Amino acid sequence: MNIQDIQEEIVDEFSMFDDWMQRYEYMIELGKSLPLIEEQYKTDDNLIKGCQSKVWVHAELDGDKLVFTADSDAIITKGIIAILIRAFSNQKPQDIIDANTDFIDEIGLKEHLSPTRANGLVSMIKQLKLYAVAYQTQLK
Amino acid sequence: MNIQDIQEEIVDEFSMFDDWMQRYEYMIELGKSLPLIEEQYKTDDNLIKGCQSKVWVHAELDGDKLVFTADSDAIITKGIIAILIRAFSNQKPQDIIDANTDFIDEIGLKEHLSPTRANGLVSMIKQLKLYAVAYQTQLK
Amino acid sequence: MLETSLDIQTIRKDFPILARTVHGQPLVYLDNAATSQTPNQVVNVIVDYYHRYNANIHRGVHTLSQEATDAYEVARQKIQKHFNIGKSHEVIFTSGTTHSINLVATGFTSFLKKGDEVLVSAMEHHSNIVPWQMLCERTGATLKVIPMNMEGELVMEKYHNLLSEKTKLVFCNHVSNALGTVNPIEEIIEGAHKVGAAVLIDGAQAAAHIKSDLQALDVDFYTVSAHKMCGPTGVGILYGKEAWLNKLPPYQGGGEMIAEVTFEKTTYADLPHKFEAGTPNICGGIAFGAALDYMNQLGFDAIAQYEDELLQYATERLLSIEGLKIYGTAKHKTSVISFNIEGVHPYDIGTILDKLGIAVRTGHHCAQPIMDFYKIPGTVRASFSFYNTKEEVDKLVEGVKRAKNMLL
Amino acid sequence: MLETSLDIQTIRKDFPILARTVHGQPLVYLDNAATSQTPNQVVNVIVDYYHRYNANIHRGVHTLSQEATDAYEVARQKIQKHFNIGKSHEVIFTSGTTHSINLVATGFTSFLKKGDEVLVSAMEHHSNIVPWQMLCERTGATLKVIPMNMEGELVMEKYHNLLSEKTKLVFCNHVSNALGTVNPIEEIIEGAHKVGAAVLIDGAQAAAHIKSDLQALDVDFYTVSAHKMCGPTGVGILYGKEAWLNKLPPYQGGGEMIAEVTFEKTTYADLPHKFEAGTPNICGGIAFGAALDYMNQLGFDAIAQYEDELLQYATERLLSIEGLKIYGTAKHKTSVISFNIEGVHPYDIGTILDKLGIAVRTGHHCAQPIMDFYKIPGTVRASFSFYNTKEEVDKLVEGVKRAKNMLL
Ligand SMILES: Cc1ncc(COP(=O)(O)O)c(C=O)c1O
Ligand SMILES: Cc1ncc(COP(=O)(O)O)c(C=O)c1O
Repeated sequence: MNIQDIQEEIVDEFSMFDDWMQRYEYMIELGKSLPLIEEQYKTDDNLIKGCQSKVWVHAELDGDKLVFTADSDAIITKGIIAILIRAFSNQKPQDIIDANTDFIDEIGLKEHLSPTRANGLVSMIKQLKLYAVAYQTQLK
Repeated sequence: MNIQDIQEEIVDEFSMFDDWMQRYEYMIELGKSLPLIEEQYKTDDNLIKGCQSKVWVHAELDGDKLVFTADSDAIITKGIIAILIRAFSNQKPQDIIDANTDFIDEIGLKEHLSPTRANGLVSMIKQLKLYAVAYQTQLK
Repeated sequence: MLETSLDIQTIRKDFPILARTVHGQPLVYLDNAATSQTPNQVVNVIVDYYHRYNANIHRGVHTLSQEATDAYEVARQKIQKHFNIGKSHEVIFTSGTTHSINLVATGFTSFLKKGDEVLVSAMEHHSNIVPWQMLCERTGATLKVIPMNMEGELVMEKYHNLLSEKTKLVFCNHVSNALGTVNPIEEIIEGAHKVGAAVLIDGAQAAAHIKSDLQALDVDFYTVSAHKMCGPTGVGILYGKEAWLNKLPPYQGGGEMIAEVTFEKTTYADLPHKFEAGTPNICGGIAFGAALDYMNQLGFDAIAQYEDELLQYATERLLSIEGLKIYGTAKHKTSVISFNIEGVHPYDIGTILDKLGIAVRTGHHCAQPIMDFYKIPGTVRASFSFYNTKEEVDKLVEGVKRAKNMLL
Repeated sequence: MLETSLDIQTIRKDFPILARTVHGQPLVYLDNAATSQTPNQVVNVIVDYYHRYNANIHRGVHTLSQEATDAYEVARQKIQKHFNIGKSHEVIFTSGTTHSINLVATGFTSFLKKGDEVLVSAMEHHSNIVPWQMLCERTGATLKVIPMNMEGELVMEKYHNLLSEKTKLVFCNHVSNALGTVNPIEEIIEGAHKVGAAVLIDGAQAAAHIKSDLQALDVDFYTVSAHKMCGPTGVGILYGKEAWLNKLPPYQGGGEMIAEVTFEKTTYADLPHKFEAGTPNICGGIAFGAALDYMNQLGFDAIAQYEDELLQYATERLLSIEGLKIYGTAKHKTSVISFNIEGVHPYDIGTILDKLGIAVRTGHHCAQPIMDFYKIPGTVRASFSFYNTKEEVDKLVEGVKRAKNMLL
């Protein structure tokens, strides 16, 4: 599936919930199932700044696709990054660079979209795209 | 005349005026007739702080009475100090120390009575009383 | 119902913000240690200032300037009276506690040398750590830490052992923002003075709860931020003993703080102007005075008594939640509760509580050394003010339970 | 009537203070260079802040804190856009121009050494003199003065002669508060950069009249106070080029300005936080943004054009009074007129004008070196804003005549 399709799938899933509690519970579920980053990659270099909780993201190429793994010490943050990774992992760097992120808004996480938000959703997206740019250059 | 009598006299004089303009014009008159301080006493020591204009006051004993002379580079300030000197000069230090200054209010200069006022009326009164205290000790 | 002589429901009407909703829920504002809310009585003073006598102060001959100056100086006198300060020029207006502390720390640069010691408590806010670290770096003096115990109390025995004739300065907050501990500042001040050291007490957290008599305390410096005691943002004070303020060099250069300026030489103005360079937060200073009026009219005894009831009630209720641990269990506390739930990150709890309309602070509360001491990333901090209610405590407790269920 | 696209009578309704009386006379407020008045649009933003989303900013997970943070950062972006600043983190919130200048002057301490030269113009405000004197005292650098002529214009030839590879810094105001002169800052900046010197332009007086493009100017530092441009007291900004701000050490220590604190070592946060220690004037910053909105909605071109009409008209009318002398007759001026009447002390004129409801400033205007240059104790200064009218100018002229008659 391409990024657009996955995002639509996520939006569909979230649209089944009536209230924020169900949405957050689902997000926490997703967080718990996050493909965990290997301990060796939990370095300061992989730490995303601007979050109240710690978030590590690691990226590596698998053929021409970029694979993300991540972790966080806070479970809601982990849920958010899990959603991002589901949308962006296993995709071509160029597609990641080009992807828009409106689906965040549509699944009811709009409040997290402020650049000053302590959970750093915006920083996370930026970091994923930065990885994509870096590996894109490498691929060429 | 004692200080109280002089103050009443001043209040009487000012009560003849209908508006501030006449009062100020009279004050300016008084300023022009101020017994001028001798040039040699226009020192930094005799300068009163806290005024926008410069005010010098000099005091000396004449028998058991204190005589003030003063000057200012602004004429309204000079008028104010002239009124003060008329009330306090040629009086015994103890009487100067004890004198109240309500007449300032009664002659319509209340607005000048704020301690933060740039013309320093309050500083002037303080200074005259300080001189009185100093000479009072000297007399004893 | 808790016992109090205050009419809390009427008081709450002074704070329109308390009637708002967050995510569709009535706001429960429990972040008072970060910033307290501002009553109408203070906001009205701000509006009145701009509608009627906004002007630059000092040296103005016109009426507006005079009225603004008088109001500003009356505010200074209110502060003087409130803290029982000897002279009004010992009250220096600043932009807040951080500014106040930096003023003193910078001023001490020329008074310290290598070998001198500076004591700072283990439970300080970054604002009361970093300036002294910078000072020690500049001067070669050594920063020593007065340790704390697991309850979040200073170990006074160790404090007295640290004191020596090398000690030049001691810094400590009156109340810890992260733990709520009320420190024994009388003993700290007395001990420091015995070895000839000066003491700065950071009163940022204390001032909303404790009305201090600074002359009786004999403290050398005391700092306050208006925004933590019903006042506006951007203003605070430094209290300093006259002798110290005369000794310290000016901090900032500018208008008002000088007596005479030529390009060759500048002489400085008298106190308090020496430390008040530039156009100050005039409206803020005046509104700060109004905030003190407001709180004094309620009465600090009544406030402290009621807040203590809230604290006791909330502590008891929160401790009934399994796995909940409170950090800061000193005998003498203000109405601050820092806590965590085993296995849960404070950020997660804060996020769920926010969804329920409950505002708490999470994180290190600008006191990382305390977090390092307890080996935790941070805490959830609920801090209560006199306008909070028992019902709001109940909502907090229910909220924490709900968060726990969702997160574990 | 003067020509303008602005509807002055409607604009005046935004400023309730303009409808008040002083000593029974309608207020004529001509002290705008000291502090400008604040329109309802800005006061309403202040009230709304306290009524709806007052909270401490940054790192707060709750909605109020988030809303306050967003509003504060939006204000920063408005300032960025207004002055065409490259990056929003090049906008540092301060408590005003004096604070901004001191931040830079203190920061340069470790960059200067004996033999280095610092140039400052002859027509500076004390806020732009004293900090550099203090800097030169600390470092042994030499302060040199760019002279001015009798018209109150900088002698640019002399400036270019003063520049050398020894020059490390140049400081100059964009507009002189005492004279109204608009200085040729493009030329000043270009000249300084040719010898590798950094330039700080004090924009306190300019910002209410001239919308500067700071990227086009290529200036290193620029300072502004909100209270002089329809904003609240207690807030301003420092603009600094990113490279300079990264190089300068932090000014104050405290919360927000650090990344990591232990008692052993502290690392500093990124821009702009590195320079924004402690709780800032949150409400003030937000209201500053609203003030820029207000002025931009009127339009700076329209404001400048109308103020210039007022200036020309007032200058002409005042000069018709015998014995009246204007200080500051530069070709390029903002709407400031400093004057004296032969044989009369400025304080006396100011006092009589106040009795007539007319607010002007008298004295040295925190620019003693200018007064020394003209060998006068001070001046009467009338400064006009876009909400002033031709009729108010007429009242000023009549008032001055009346004062003259009374005083001479
Ligand atoms: C040219 C100039 N520089 C600096 C200042 C100082 O500004 P503030 O008092 O707002 O810090 C002023 C204000 O009078 C000024 O006119
Ligand atoms: C104990 C303590 N000290 C200092 C500060 C800093 O105060 P401000 O941010 O108002 O400068 C705070 C505020 O959080 C505090 O709680």
